[in-house]
Amino acid sequence: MKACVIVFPASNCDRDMQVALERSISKPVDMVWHRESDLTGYDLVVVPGGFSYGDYLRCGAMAARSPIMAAIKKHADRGGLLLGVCNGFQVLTEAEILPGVLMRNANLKFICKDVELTVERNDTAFTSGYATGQKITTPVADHDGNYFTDDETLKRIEGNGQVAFRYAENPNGSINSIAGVYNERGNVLGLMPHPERLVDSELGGTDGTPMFDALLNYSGKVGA
Amino acid sequence: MSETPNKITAEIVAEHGLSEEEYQLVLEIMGREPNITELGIFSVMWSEHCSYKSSKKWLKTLPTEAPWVICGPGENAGIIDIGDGQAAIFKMESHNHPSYIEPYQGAATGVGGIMRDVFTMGARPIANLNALRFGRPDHPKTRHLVHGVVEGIGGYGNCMGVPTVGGECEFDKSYDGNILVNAMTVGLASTDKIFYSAAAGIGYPVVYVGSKTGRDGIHGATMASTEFTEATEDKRPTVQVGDPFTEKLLLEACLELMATDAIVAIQDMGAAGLTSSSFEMASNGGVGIDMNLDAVPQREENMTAYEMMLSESQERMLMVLHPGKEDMAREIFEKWELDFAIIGKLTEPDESGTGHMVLFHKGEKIADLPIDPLAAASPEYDRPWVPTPARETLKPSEVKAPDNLMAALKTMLGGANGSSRRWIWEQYDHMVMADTVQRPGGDAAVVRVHGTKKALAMSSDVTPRYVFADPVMGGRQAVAESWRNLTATGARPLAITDNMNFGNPQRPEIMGQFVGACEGIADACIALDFPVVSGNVSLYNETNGTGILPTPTIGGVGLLDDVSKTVGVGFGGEGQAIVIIGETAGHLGQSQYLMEIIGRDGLSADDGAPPNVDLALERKNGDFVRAEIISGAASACHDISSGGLLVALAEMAMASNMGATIEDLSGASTPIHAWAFGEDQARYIVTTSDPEEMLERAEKSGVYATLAGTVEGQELTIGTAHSISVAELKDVHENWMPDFMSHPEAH
Amino acid sequence: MKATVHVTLKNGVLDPQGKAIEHTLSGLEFKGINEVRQGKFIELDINETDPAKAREQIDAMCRGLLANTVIENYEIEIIE
Amino acid sequence: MKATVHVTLKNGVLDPQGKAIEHTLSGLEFKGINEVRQGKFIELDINETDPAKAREQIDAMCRGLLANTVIENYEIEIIE
Ligand SMILES: Nc1ncnc2c1ncn2[C@@H]1O[C@H](COP(=O)(O)OP(=O)(O)O)[C@@H](O)[C@H]1O
Ligand SMILES: [Mg+2]
Repeated sequence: MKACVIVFPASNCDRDMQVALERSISKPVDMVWHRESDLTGYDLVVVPGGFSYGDYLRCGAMAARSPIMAAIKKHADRGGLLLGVCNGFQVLTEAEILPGVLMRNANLKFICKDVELTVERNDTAFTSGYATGQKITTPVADHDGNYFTDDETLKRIEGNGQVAFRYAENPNGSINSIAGVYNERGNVLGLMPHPERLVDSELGGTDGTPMFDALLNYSGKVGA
Repeated sequence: MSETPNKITAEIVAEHGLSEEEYQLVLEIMGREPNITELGIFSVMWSEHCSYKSSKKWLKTLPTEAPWVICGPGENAGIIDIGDGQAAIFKMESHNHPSYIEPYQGAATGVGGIMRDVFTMGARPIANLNALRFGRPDHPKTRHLVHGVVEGIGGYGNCMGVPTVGGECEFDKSYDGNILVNAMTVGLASTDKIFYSAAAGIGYPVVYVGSKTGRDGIHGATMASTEFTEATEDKRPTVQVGDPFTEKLLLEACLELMATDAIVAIQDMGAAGLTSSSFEMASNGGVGIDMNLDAVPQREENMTAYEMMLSESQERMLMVLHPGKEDMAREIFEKWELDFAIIGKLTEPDESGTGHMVLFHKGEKIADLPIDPLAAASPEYDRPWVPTPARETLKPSEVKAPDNLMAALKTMLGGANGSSRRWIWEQYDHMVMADTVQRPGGDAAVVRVHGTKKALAMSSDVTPRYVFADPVMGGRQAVAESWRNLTATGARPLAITDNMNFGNPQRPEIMGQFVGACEGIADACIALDFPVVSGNVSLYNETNGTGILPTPTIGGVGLLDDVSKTVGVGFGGEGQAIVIIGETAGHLGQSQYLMEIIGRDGLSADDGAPPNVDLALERKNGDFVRAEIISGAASACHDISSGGLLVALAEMAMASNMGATIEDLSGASTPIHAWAFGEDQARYIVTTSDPEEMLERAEKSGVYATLAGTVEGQELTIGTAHSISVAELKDVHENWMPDFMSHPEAH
Repeated sequence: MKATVHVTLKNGVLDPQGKAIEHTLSGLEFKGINEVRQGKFIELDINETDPAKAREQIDAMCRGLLANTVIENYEIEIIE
Repeated sequence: MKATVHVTLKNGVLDPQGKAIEHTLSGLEFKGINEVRQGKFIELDINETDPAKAREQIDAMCRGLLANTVIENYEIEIIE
């Protein structure tokens, strides 16, 4: 398993993600600058949290137009694993790799706290370490985590089983309490909560660990 | 000298905030009449903010040394050694006035400024704290100010990816027209990679990096300057807008460059921007600078020299580089998409030994100022002061008991000043960087030193009503409380930064508060081996002749060698014993009980003296508690401060969702309300599964310790007569602030 | 050449900011407010001097960055 | 009655958003961009039917909530 973390100007959970991945993979995880254009050789690409381009205009909008995005799309198209967390999720929706958009939290405030998530299915590369229906604790830390789609898309993603996680208690107004979604093929996951922040009991929990362990031990077909 | 369009009149001098005597000194130093640019430079360099003219004399009395202090006050931030070749760099700074004018941007740029102070020195910021003081909750502006300030702090800190892990927030009518926003940053550096501001190397390039310069924040001097710009459009706001995105890039670019050996000296552009940064670098290094203002990256057209020198545009830095490193440095800044410009070079001092600041603009030499005389002659006042009259100690019997003890507790925990600050810290990313071991809500935050098992504990404290009643005792108490809060996590307190917020120093009673607080802080720092390594002074915090409560905020930093040993404030576990360390006499003077339940305002002498702070006792009790935590004997710890014993117990109960049964230990001389709510110092509550042994060790150490009860059930019960459910307490405690803030607010 | 772009949320897309403003205004005793929507307003100054070409360019910018056409509409106005 | 409010930053006030947009557009091969400023655009639908009174009301809303007059200007337009 070869993994990398993409770094945009003002990404700020890049190191946290690298640390969490390396903890599971036990080998170095590369940091890839947004001006690069090639991601061949990576099995897992992670777009981390942060405030790429200051979250100006729309969260993730400017990063979604960075040079690296073409390579990220290519990686996803060939079936590579792609994970977007928080700002990374926003980038992937802006790039239309994932459906929907992330709008301002309904209370218009930045929200940083632990929330409970329900794992919707455990037959994907990302969630095989959890049980379907399992409740896990993960922190959210965002200003724009309010997931929204039009009715048609919502019907489609619900019907396809593309919802990955739901909030037990909706903190931000997300439609159907959606906290994370897959693409149709299931090789791309975006979620607002930060699993990389809970991989260390010293920091208050390890509910994020199974995701990274599962990803990095994933032996299914990745890439082509 | 050309470009002196206007004669310097008495009005212009006054508009620049210089007194007649000060202007005479200007004439002496210059040997001629200054032009407007030069006058502007004098005015900002000699402003209270930059020169500390009222406070210098007293700040010098603060203890600043300890074996672990690498750099005390004088640089951008203080530095302490935390072992293994690592240093903690920290400072606190106020942005009070700007935050009142424009709360979001004022607070945001305050956070940006303090972070720059820390990363200028080579440290990566790892935590932010903020100490906030607002007016009374029902003042029409309060809600709007709280909203804006909290959002601004979050907006900047969250984007930077630096966790905001702690602080304070209080409401009092003395801040109605003058809120306090004190921001603190703690950074981490290698001891062999610390950067200072002293310029060196004649001929070496002076480099400007970061954002472009605009006409932001050209303060009171704006009026004078408008005469010289063609711009006659709407009066320019003096508010600066922060750009945390650019600051994040600046941080990364600076740290990347600092990893090389290109930098000789570096200084952020804070207050008085280009002026103070360039003068500081030159005067610390004993050199001069030739500066070409045409090369300064400019955001607006037709900027004058005056405007460029006085602009307070944010997110900018000045550096001196080793010759030959310019291209490499430029590449780094361009990679991060930031401006980079060589704007000058260092020059030799003149025959008299002083360097000169020589400014060129549009091909002409437009200013020439001798640096040392300007810095050395900066005024220092010994302002008249009177000591604050001593108050009598209030006896418990003089203070009415509540009708119902638990109802009083509920009122205190559910009031403006006793309620939870969750509404605030949930708007701050307090976990980013994934090293926050103790989140906000306890005594001190604990943040791991990345990649090690060490951790830093940090806290910000002061009890202004104590300082008002007795500045010396209040000063001591602020330091002692900070020390206690660090101790309560198991950390060894190492050093403090202070932020002295006071009223008008030209009034002797205010100056007396300042002098007294300095004395108290100094006493405590010496007794607790807890020196001052950095700080900031904010004076003239008053409206219509009424000063704020004197508020010397203390930001303390401590070290845990092994973070796994830390404990929190939540009870350690069902069935454990509750032990009170320190003696409870029931001091109610200036207490929260007196304010919230009896309804006093603390301003009159019959509200009593604040609690006595016995520094030797603080040390003895604190050292004992810390040892109990580190040995693993204590499973939880909370210091007892505002609100006293019962409030502290309730906070421990709420933090763990566990109840407790406590023996009623009140007595004839300490009636139950004094026992429950008295604010005697040097006290802690701990839980343990082996109380006998702990009490034995306490006795051996000469520490007063009492077995007070047991963690059990879902209620907090005192003796046989008083009981309340923890859920009920939590409900009022958690809801005050969200309820208060949910009302619609206008500006 | 100066131009402005108005970016507004499409009909049917929830507007948390507009909702919040509406709510706050009502709380501030402004009565009789039926709806508030918030959009973005972007002013551009570009070198292109031909209005038709400028519009074309700006249209490309809108599709490329300024608006998220999944949820937003945009309207271009060439000023001078 | 429908009305719009344009809220823009005062002259000389730094506009980090506009700056970042400008920068990104330039990076996307849109050349010849001199300046981008971003503002807000608020659409209101209120019950008041008298244009003068509506303007008065909205002016109060602007000063009270919609604009931050320390750094922003606002402009009201009554539509119908
Ligand atoms: N403005 C703030 N920002 C972040 N955390 C805060 C703020 N105000 C209070 N807190 C947190 O709330 C908790 C209680 O604060 P306080 O009552 O001042 O503690 P103490 O009495 O122990 O000094 C602390 O953990 C503190 O860090
Ligand atoms: Mg405490």
